Amino acid sequence: MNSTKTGSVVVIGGGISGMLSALDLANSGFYVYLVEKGPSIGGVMAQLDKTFPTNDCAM
Amino acid sequence: MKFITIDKKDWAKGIDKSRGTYQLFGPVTDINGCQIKALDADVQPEMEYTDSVLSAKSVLFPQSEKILVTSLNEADDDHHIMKRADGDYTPRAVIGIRPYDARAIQLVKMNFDTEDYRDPYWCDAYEATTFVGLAINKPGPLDFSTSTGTGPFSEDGLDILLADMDDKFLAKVLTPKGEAYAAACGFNTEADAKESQVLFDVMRKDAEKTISSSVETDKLKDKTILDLYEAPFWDDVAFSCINCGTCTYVCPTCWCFDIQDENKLKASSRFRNWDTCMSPLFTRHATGHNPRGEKTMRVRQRFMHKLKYFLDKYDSGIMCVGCGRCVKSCPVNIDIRQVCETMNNYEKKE
Amino acid sequence: MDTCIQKIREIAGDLLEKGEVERVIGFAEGSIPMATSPVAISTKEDAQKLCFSSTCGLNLANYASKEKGKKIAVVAKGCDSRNLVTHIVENQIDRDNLYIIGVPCPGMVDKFKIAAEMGGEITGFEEAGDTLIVSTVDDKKELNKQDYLRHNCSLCTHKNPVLFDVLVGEEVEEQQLDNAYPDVDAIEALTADGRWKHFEELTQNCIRCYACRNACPLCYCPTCFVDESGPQWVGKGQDKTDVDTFHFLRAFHCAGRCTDCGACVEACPMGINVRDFTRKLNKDAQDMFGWEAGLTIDKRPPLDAYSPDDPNDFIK
Amino acid sequence: MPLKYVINPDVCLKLQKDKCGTCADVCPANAIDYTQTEETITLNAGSIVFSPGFKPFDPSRFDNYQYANYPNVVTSMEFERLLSASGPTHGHVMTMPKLPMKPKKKADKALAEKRKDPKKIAWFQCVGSRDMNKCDNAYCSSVCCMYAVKEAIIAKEHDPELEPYIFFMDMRTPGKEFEKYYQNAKEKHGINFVRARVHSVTEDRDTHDLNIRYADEMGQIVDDSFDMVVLSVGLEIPQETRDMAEKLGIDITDHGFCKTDSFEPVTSSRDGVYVSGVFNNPKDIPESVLDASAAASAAGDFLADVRGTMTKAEEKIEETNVIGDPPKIGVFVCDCGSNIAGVVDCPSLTEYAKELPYVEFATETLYACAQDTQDKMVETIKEKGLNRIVVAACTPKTHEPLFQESMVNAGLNKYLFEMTNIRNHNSWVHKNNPEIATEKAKDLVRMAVAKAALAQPLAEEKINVNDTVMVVGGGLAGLTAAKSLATQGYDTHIVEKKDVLGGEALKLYKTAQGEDVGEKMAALVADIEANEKITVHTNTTLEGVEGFVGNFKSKLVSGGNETELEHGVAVLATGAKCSEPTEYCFGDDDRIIKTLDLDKMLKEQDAKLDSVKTAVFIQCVGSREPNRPYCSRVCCTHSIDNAIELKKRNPETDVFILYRDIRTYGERELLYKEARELGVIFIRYEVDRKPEVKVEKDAVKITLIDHVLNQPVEIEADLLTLAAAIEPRKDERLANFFKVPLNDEGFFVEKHAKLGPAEFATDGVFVAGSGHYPKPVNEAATQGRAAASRALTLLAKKDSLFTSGTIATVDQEKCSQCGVCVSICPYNAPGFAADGRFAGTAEINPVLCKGCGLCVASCRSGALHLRGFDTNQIFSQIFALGEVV
Repeated sequence: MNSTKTGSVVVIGGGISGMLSALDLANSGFYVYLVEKGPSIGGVMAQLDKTFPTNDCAM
Repeated sequence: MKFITIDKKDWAKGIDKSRGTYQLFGPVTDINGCQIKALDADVQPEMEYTDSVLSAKSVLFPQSEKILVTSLNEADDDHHIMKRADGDYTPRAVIGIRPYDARAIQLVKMNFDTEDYRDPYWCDAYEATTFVGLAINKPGPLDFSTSTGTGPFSEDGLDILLADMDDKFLAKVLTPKGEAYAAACGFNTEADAKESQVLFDVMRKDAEKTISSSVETDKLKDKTILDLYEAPFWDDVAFSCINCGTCTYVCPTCWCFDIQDENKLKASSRFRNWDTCMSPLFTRHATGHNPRGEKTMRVRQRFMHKLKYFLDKYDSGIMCVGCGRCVKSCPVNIDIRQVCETMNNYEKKE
Repeated sequence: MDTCIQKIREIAGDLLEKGEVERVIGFAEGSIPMATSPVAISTKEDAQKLCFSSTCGLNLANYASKEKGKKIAVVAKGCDSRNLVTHIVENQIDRDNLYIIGVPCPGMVDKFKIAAEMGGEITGFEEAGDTLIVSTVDDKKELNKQDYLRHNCSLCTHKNPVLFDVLVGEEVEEQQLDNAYPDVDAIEALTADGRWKHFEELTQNCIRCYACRNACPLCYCPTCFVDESGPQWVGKGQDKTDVDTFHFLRAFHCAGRCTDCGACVEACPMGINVRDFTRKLNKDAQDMFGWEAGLTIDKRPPLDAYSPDDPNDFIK
Repeated sequence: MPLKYVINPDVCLKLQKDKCGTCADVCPANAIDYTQTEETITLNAGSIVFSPGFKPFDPSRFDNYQYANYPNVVTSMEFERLLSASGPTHGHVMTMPKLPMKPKKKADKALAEKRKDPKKIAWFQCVGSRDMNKCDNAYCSSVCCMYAVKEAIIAKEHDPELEPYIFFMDMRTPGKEFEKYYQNAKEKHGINFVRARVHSVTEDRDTHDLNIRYADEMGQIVDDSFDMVVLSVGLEIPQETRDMAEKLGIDITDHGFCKTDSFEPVTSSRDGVYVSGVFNNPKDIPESVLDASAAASAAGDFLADVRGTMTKAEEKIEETNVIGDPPKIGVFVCDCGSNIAGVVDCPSLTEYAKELPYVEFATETLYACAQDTQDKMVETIKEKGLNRIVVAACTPKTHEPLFQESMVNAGLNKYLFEMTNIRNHNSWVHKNNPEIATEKAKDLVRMAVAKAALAQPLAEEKINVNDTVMVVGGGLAGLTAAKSLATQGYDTHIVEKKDVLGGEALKLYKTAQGEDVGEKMAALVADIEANEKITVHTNTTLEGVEGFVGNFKSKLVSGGNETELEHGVAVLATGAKCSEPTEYCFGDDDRIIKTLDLDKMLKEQDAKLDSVKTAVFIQCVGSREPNRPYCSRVCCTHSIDNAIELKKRNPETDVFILYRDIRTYGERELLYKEARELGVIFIRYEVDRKPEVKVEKDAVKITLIDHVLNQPVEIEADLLTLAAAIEPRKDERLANFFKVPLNDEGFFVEKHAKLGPAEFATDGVFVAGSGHYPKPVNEAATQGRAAASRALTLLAKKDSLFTSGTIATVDQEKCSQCGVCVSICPYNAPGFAADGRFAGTAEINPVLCKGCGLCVASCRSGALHLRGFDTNQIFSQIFALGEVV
């Protein structure tokens, strides 16, 4: 392996997009650091009641 | 032994009178035809019936009988200890039982009341029961009881035999039990014994004459069990059979049962239920193996038991009283008379 | 009817002689009046035993599917053919191994009804067209067959076989009904208590001989749920709940599959009209899915498949 | 989202003034640690995915809506919390929601007494979006129309008497299934939609009811009164994100959104930095999810040669054989903080559990899911030799895998675990009746113990995965997916029925950002053809598919030659096509054309364009109609783009766009603005008053009613472009090959509308491009990458891909061969055994079985069983429940 790159990724933001990006990366062979400014991950989606158009619960 | 005349006008009153000391069973008609049932206090036995769909065997051997009980509540001292279920063995009388059904009970008794083993449930019920038979003046076309060692006026197994004389019943009181029952009814108009016996004989002959159906059983005794067992005709006999249990359930001499435990909350009961050799479950082992796995084997078993094994074991004739119920009820018309004939006439080809 | 019987015998004899089938399943005369018995014929000579009449009330599909792997011919009236269709759909019979001798059905007679009318054991029974000549030991009556048809036959709209290789006799005219389920309507109109009472009385004399199940071509499971012991789904005694559970569950297992052939009622020794259960479900299959069982080998019954537009009004 | 409390150091008395400290005193778990301080950590990483999200727009600065002063003016985010069962009012919508539930101040108490259930609520759209007057947000926030409709519907479901009004400019519902949702809101739910921008809100001082004033479509001033006003606030990129972007050195737009290329839509201007979510333009959840996966794929491409260098293999723990051992059950009762223990008497429940049959050990835990409890659980299992575990806590849906992991760590088969939900099913719903809740908890635990006692270890079979990928469709989405998969080392086959790669994109002129589609596509195709990991099958059709995840066999037919392709996964990127209009005299005259025809003319610099004096565009041709109830999503932007093009070619050209709602979501709104500034005239028409087109010799005459003047307007055009609907290919055969569903219109139905937008419910099959729903270039490319990323996670984990243990099995002795299971299974799992003693009976393919139990329920013969939910287990639970009845 003569690459100078590092096999890890920093994901900034623990909202739905950041979380899923982190999961995909981790599941495809990269070490992931998920960085979130707030005290918990989840972002805005976790605060929603239902989601359109299926009215599924956002939690 | 004595004869009593019962005016039909007094009949119902007498029957009602006996209810004080006897629990009554008898023929009643409901939406599905005539049944022998426990009679409610306001129900009279129907004394003008041709035949009941099922036999009278259930008076002593109910289709489902609770035999043992136990508590599953561990707070009870005797939990998990089986005890005999309470049964009502106060005197009972079955009114209007047909003579062939009474004879059948005598055959069944050979199974439930033996030297080695006495079935307490059946025997206690038997002891408690008075059998008040009703002779058959006009036997039906399927009645072949005369060729099976009984007949329309057979007294075997009865305590009283009633003959319907239009406006009255002539009762032949055969046993002390019968006498007690007649007394309980207040039937006490004694008839001349000799005259009455003559009347009975005439009526019996008239009735027997109308019986056109019969089976030949004379050669069965001499057959070798294995020859019959291996006979080739069983496949044909069994083809149409759908293996329902109808023949065995309507049969007055079929006595097989199955034991089942049923738990309801903290109470457990052990029941015995009618079983049938027609069902594949009848002989299925816990391992899954079934020695009578094929339909043909089961059909053969039924006829071999009735017509050969029983005959050989008890020496009391075949295990069939000729009531004709199975012939009538079989959905596919497997006729015991024909099977009996086939067996009787079968000669093993060398 | 006689020419029809003649043809059945000829065709059956022919098939056996040419070796096209191993066995022909049909009806033979019974040993008592109004009784017939399913038989399997394997020689041309024995084909003379075959008969057909208004007392061939059982369903021969029941026998056909038990001859797995053999080439067989079956005498089939409308109902039998519909159950053969069901058996083909449900992999019980291989169509290639089956030769169907179709018989346009004249309608089967109700033995219980005739016996009740005659008031005694039947000693003689003959058919002359639509007239039934019935005798007992001391009576003889001529009855109009149409008045003594079995209930399912009186409401039948598929007298002609729906699937056959040869048809014996001319097709008969199918009746058009305004309402195929007047009996179900009447029960549905009862109050809940009334319906319960109706079913309680209906099964009160059931002896659990399972003749209804065993006569039914739909009941081919190797082990029926009532016979299972691990788990034991249903108690085996005469407890009313257990008796009714048997009838209800059996009916549900037939939902969307029952052709109302009447074999169950025909077989019941107690004369219980077990069709009361199945017909309600037949009506529902008709109302909800526009489905009548056994008419096509190209489609499975509605409850065997899931479709997004299945009616689901019951989900609130 | 761990349900953990943290200390806000800005207000903590202990940290600020070293007073109080109460929380440390009362915490039974000793979890309070005041010494923890901020620390700086340096991370070395090969790539960055930047997904900072957005801030809801703060409407305080709008004096006309008085959000800051009126208690009954709330933001949509606040209203969302009001609707939520886990919100401050437990889902009870009430006025003055910003007051504390139990006010302490006198003034607040007085206000609280005036609280009521609102009967009339108004939503104001575009608050902080499409607005250059009161704020500088010219873009459309993309999500507000739909969330407002949703909030109105849900609020109305809470209270059927509610009258919801939505005040809007254009109703923007261009997403999948959105238009139907909007129509249902109007027709079925009785939501009132008013096309107006509300001028101002005033308050009744006494009741705090709100009066609003607006001009209706006819220009009449209307006054109306509401109990509550919800401001549908837009999405905004906060300053701190812009600062961070600057630190990262990535280019952003004027509004703070990341600048990306339409063909590499998650790639920032800096190498190795990828972006996703709202920062990459306003978008809703599924698009954020697609971005997430796309960014993972892009980062993966970037780091392809160091993949797997930093990850560690999991340690395998030997599994204890428990078969034949009597059950020794451990019960863990979870307090869930006070969530359960606040209602249920957990100590007595624990004592009760100890007395149950086979229970060897029972304990109460504050949080069963906490890491220390998990460690304790592993220790206890080993120490006490437990072989079955019951956890009485919350829902297995979220927590079962966690506990099962601990089982595995303790050397137990994970199916020897049973969970019972004494929170959602009990303490939450019976919170007012603690005694009954405690009794019910005992019932639930007893039932779980009864079931656990019969639990058996279940085997998971390893699934072999073929490394090859098949991409069906050689359009933009398919090519993008293929390129990523090949870059990360997987052999990829592209199956294209036409003779060239590129698909419908080849017909486009420019993207909304002005990129030349032809050039970009040519470059992409060249890349693909040069990639040795990619095999292209043009002129090839797919004629059959067998197999299942990891093991597909597809029959490819090209020019009569049949080949078989074995592959592990498949990406369906079959695209969509432009429909043929059936109205507006299309086909009668060559001056009436479709959008793609105009693209062709622009592309070829057709001289005819020079003579165009008046150009008209008609929108929604065949879209949002009864037979095509969906919005085609791309046409508004596309027509506006082309209109601008025409205007730029010749500013003298009169250009009209006849529309129903302009749906330029996100920063596409800027194009709309530009078009207006360039003098493109927009005239709105109602669907029941469509423009009429007549072909005359010297012009195409278009008549319609102007919505402002309410007068007929006549336009004589020499070019009429119809924005024809985009139509799915409705390929039922293909759908059937892979057992994937199509919706009513014929678009593929994804696994989950929100969280699974690039994959199917069928394992190993992925979706990208317009076959899923019409989408512009950047979104097709995003979904292509997302599908690749989802496929990659499957391929990368191939050594740890197992079937579930919870699958159906057949008791072949009992099978009647009727085939109901085969017919009814949505996943094709049951089939007939081909040979052996039980030939002809049903058998289950464990790989395909999802363990749903449908076959088990439908089997009349009782031959089917669901492992882990077997009949004896279910019965044991019922009997355990019956013990107390």
